Amino acid sequence: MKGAEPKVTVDLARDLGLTAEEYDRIVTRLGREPTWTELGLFSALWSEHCAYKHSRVYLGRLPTRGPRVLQGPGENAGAIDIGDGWAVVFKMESHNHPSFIEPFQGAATGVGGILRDIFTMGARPIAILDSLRFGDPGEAKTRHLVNGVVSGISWYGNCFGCPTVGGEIAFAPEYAGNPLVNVMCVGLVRADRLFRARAEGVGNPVFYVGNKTGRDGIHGATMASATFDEHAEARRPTVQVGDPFTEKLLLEACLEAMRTGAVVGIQDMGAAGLACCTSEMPARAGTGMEVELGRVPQRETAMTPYEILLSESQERMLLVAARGREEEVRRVFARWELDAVEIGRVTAGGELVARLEGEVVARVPVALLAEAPEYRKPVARPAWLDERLAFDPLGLPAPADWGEALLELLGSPTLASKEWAYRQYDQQVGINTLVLPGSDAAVLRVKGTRRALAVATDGNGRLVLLDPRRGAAMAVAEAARNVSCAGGLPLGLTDCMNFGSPERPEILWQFAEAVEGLAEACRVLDIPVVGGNVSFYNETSGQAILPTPVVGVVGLLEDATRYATQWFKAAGHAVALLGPDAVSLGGSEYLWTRHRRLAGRLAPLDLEAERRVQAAVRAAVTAGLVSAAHDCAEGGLAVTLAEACVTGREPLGCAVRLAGGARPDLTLFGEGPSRVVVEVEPARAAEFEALMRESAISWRWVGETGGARLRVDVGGTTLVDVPLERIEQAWRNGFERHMA
Amino acid sequence: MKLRVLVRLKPGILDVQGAAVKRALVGLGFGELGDLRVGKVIEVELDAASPEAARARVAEMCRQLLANPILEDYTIETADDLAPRGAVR
Amino acid sequence: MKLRVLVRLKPGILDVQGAAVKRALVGLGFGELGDLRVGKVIEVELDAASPEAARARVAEMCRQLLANPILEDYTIETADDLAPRGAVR
Amino acid sequence: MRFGVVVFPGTWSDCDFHYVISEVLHEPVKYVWHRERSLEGLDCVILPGGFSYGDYLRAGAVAGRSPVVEALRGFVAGGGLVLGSCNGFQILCEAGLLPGALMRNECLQYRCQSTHLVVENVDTPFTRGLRPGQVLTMPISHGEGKYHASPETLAELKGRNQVVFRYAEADGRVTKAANPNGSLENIAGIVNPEGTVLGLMPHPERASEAAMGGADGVLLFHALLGSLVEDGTFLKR
Ligand SMILES: Nc1ncnc2c1ncn2[C@@H]1O[C@H](COP(=O)(O)OP(=O)(O)O)[C@@H](O)[C@H]1O
Ligand SMILES: [Mg+2]
Repeated sequence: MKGAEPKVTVDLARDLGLTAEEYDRIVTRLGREPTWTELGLFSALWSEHCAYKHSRVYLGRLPTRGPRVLQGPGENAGAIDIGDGWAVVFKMESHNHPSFIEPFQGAATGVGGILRDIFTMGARPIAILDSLRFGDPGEAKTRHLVNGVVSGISWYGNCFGCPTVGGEIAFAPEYAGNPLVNVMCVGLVRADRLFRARAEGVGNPVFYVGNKTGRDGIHGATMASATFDEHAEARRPTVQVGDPFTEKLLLEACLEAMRTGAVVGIQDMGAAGLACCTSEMPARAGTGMEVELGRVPQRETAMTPYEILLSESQERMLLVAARGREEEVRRVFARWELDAVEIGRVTAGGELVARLEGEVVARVPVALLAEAPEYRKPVARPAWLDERLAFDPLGLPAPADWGEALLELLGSPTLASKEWAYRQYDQQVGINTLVLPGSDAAVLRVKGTRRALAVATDGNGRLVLLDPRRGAAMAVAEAARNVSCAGGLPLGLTDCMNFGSPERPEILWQFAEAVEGLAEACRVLDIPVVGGNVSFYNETSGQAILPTPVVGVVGLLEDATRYATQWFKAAGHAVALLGPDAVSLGGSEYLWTRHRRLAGRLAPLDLEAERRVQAAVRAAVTAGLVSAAHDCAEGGLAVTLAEACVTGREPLGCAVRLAGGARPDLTLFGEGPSRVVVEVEPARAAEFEALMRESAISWRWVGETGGARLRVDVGGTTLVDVPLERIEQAWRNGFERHMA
Repeated sequence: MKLRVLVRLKPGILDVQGAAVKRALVGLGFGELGDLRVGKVIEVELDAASPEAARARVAEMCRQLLANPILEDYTIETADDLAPRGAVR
Repeated sequence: MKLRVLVRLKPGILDVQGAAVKRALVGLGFGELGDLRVGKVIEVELDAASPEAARARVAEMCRQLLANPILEDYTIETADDLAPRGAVR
Repeated sequence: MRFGVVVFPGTWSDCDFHYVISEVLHEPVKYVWHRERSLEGLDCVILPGGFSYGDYLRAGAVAGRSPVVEALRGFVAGGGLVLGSCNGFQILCEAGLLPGALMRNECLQYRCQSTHLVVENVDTPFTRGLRPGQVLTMPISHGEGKYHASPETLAELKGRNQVVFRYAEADGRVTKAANPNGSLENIAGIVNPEGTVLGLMPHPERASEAAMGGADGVLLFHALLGSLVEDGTFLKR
C-alpha cells in the first residue's frame, strides 16, 4: 500500500491547499519530510476551515465572558447558565459549500453536524434555526437550491426529532454562485453535567462510535477553504450523505453513555473527521493519542490510512472513556445497535500516533497540528465604497401609489412570509414551542422550570456591504431586539461570519470591520459571544457574496407565561412606536425591490439608545403592558405595521398617523435600528406611559387597531389605505409565487 | 415506445435506505442476504422515430432531471433488453 | 446470486410523484412524453441453492416487507431475465 | 388507567405523550421498549409519532413487523385500547391492525401545521362525550399522511362508522382546501370495527395544554379516562 502513496513534495502540499511557507514550517518542526498521511493531516487541520488562520487575530476582539457563561468559544458549542441548575448550549455553523454542490444532502448534513455539536456537550437539542441566503429567485437554479436546501433541512431535522423554530431566508444576486446555509442549534443540559471534547487521563481507552467510515467528503475542510471556479467539478469530493435515524440513535446512546459516568470526553467527527478529533482532543488536554486505524469500522474496502483519517462520513463520534469502564460504554451502544470500537488510548507523549495493522503511518505532535500559522494579511477599504455611499436615494422619483409600493415590498421574496419553508419543518416536537415561527423570535418553555428561552437569528448583507462595522452591529442589535420583543433578556450570542476570500484585502477589511462592529455591539448590549464559525471563500470566479455576518441570540424569560408575539390582538388598542426617528433608505429593501439599487448611507446606530429601548420593551412585555411587540426591520415602518396586521390567525387592521418628514418614502419604508411597534390595551396606557418615561427613551402614540384596512397618514395626508385581504394576498403568497 | 430508467446511487455513496432495508430483512430472518441497494425506477412512454431516438431522448431526460449526477448513476432499458419470459407475478 | 425487485404503485393509484416528474420534463421541452411512473428498485444479493430458490426467498421478502400489498405490485427479475446486451450507460 | 408509550429507536413523540399523561393528566404511564413482547398490566398502549426505524422504505413498514407490534395483536384481542398517532397510525396500517395505508402527501412535501378535525364517530372510548360534528383543532406533522383505501375497504369503513375524524374548515365543512395531504375523503383518523384501536395523523399530545395554543387533544384522553369501568372493560358511549 505504501508503494502506491504519492511522493510528498512542496507541489503536492500546494495541491492540498498548503502554502510553500507552511510546508517549510512543517518540515522544520518535524525535522523531516512528512509522510503522505501526515501531509493529509496538516492539509486538513491547517485549512482555513479548521484553523481560522486568517481570522483568529480578529476574533480575539469579541467579548466572550460573563457571569453566566459556563463555556465560551473553543469547545463544540458554548454554554450559558439559565438558573434552576440548567444550562443552554448553542452554536451556529455554516454548510455553504456542500449545499451549493448538493443542496439537499449539503443542508441535511449541515443540520446533522450542528446537532452533534450540541449533544457532544451532553445537551439534548431542543431547537434548530436556519439562516439562508440565495441568488435571484427568478432563476431556475436558485429555485432548485431553495427547494433542495429547505427539504434537506426538513428531512434531517424532522426525522431526527428536533423542531426547527426560526430562521431567515433572504435573496440577493451576489449569493447566486454561493448560497449560504447557516444552521443554529440550541440544547439543554444540567449545568453540572456539561461534557467537553478533551482527551484526559493517560491510559484511558479511545472509542470510535456511530456510523461506519466511507470515502465521503475527504478534503471537505480543504474544499471549504477554497473559492469555486470552473474546475470545482473536478475537485468535488464524494458527497456526504446524511442518516438522521442513525443520528437519533447516536444522540440517545451518547446521552445514555454520559449518564453512566464512564465518559471522560467526547467530540463529534465533523470537518476533517478522525484527524480532527484525534489531534484536537489531546491538544486541549495536553495529552497524546495512539490509534489503530485498522480497527475503525469501515463501509468500503481497501481504505488507506489517509482516507480513514480524513473521511467526513457523518454520524460518528470519538469518545474517551474511563479505563476499566469500557463494558458500560459498549453495552449502551449495543442497545442502540451502533458500533462502539476501542481504537486506541490516551498517551502522555503529546503525539498523535496512527498505525495501520501495527505499522506507524503518522506520528505528529498534536500541538503542531493544532497550531496552524496565524496571518494578519493586508486589509484595504474598497475603492468602490465611496461611490455607493455618495448615492442619494431621495434623488429617485417617488412612487405614484404608496399602497401599491407597500404591496410590492410585502410580496418581495425577502420580505414575503416564509411559511412555505417552515411549514415543511416540524416546529413543535418536544412540546416546548410557545411561539412558533412567524413572530420576531421563537419562544420555548424549559420544562420543569417556570422559565422560557427566546431565540432569533439575523444578518443583513446589504447593510454590511455599505458599512461593515455598523451593519454587523445592527445584526446584533436586531437579533437581540427580536428576542427582547418576545420578552427575553439576551444572554448570549453565536455567529457565522460568511465572507469572500480573506486573501483579498478588501474582503479582509470587511471582515475585520464586521468583527469590530459585532464586538462593540455585544459589549454595549452586554451579550457575550460563546461560539461561532467563520466561512471564508464564499466566492465564485472572483464574485464574492455580500459580506454576511449572521448572528443567533438566545434570551431568557423568567416567566414562561409572560411573552409577546408580533401581531395585533384586539380592536381599539393603542399603537405606539418606540425608538429614535433616524432612518435611511440606504441599503433598504425598498431601494432594492423598487429601484434595484444597493447604495446609500445607513441610519445611525446609537447602541446606548438601543439598550434602553430593548430594556423598555422587555419590561413592558414582562409586566403584561403590551399585547404585541414587533421589531421594525427590513421594509421599514409600513411593512412592520402590515405584518402586525396580518401575521396573526385573525387579521386585524390599524390606522396610524405619523408626522411629515423629509419625504414619505423615508417615513414609510426607511430602515433604522432600535425601533419597535407595540400594541397597548387602553386600560394599561397610563402604566405604559409611566414605564416609558422611566425608561428614558423616545417614543410616541401613533394610532389604534381596528377594522379591516391598514391606513397610514403622513403629515395629515392619507398615503396608504389598503384592505387587509390585499396585504395578506401579497405577503402570504409572495414566496410561493416566486418559487413557482 | 416504453423505456425504463434505473437510477442508483453511485458506488461509494452511503445507501441509507438500502442499509435500513437490509437490517430489517435480516431481522425478519433473511440472514442469507448479502448486499442490498435501493434505487428508483422510472418507466416512461414516449413518441419517437426509432428505439435509438427514444433512448437518446431518455438519456437527455436523465442528464437534465431524472438523475442527480453528483450522487447517482443511471441505466436505460428498452423492451429489447428484457428477455421474453420477462418477470412473473 | 443477484436479483432485482421492482416495486410499483398499483394501476389505478394516482402516482403523484410520477405526475410531478412528468410535468417537470414537459416543462423542459420533452413534449413527446406519454405516461410516466416512478417506482423503487431493490437490488439484492443472496446465497441460495438455485435461482428458483433465490426467487422464492425474494418473493417472501416482498410479501413480508418490501411491498405494501394495498398500494404496490412487485416484479422479481433475475439475471436471466435480462438479455445479454444489457443496458448501457 | 395504566398507559404504555411504545418507544422505537426513532420515535420522538414518546416523551411528549409521557409528559401529557403524567404531568397534565396525572395518570400512571410507562415506556415500552420496541423489543418488548409483553404488554401485561396496561389498559391503553400509545404508538407515538416519529420515524420508528428510520422509515426509509415506507413509514411504519419495519415497525409494523416488530416484536412489540406483534404483541399488540393479542393485547387488542384481549380488549386493550390502542392509540396510534402519526407514525403510530402508519404502523397500525402497516401491521394490518387498521385497514388502508398512508402514502406520501399529495404536495410531496412534509407538512407541519394546525388542522381542524370534524368528529364523525363518537361511539368509541376515544371520542365518547364529544358531539358528532364537533370541530377539534390539532397540529399535524408528517410527510406520509395521505390515507388510501380500496373502494371496498372505504365502503366498509363507512358502513361500520369507522371514520372518526376528517380534516375540515374551522366551521366543520369538509372541503378540499382543508385537506392538508390529499387524504381520501379528508380522512384523518379511523378506528377498528370494535372501536378499540384508533389511528390518526394529527398530534393530540401537542394540543393538550392551553399554553401550547389549545387543549382539544386532551379531550381524547378525558374520553378515554371516562370510559374505563371498574371491571377493566371500556365503555364506548
Ligand atoms: N428559513 C426559515 N426557517 C424557519 N423560520 C423562518 C425561516 N425564515 C423565516 N422564518 C421565520 O419567519 C419569521 C419572519 O422572518 P424575518 O422576516 O426574517 O423576521 P425578522 O425581520 O423579524 O427578523 C420569523 O419568525 C422567522 O423565524
Ligand atoms: Mg430579520
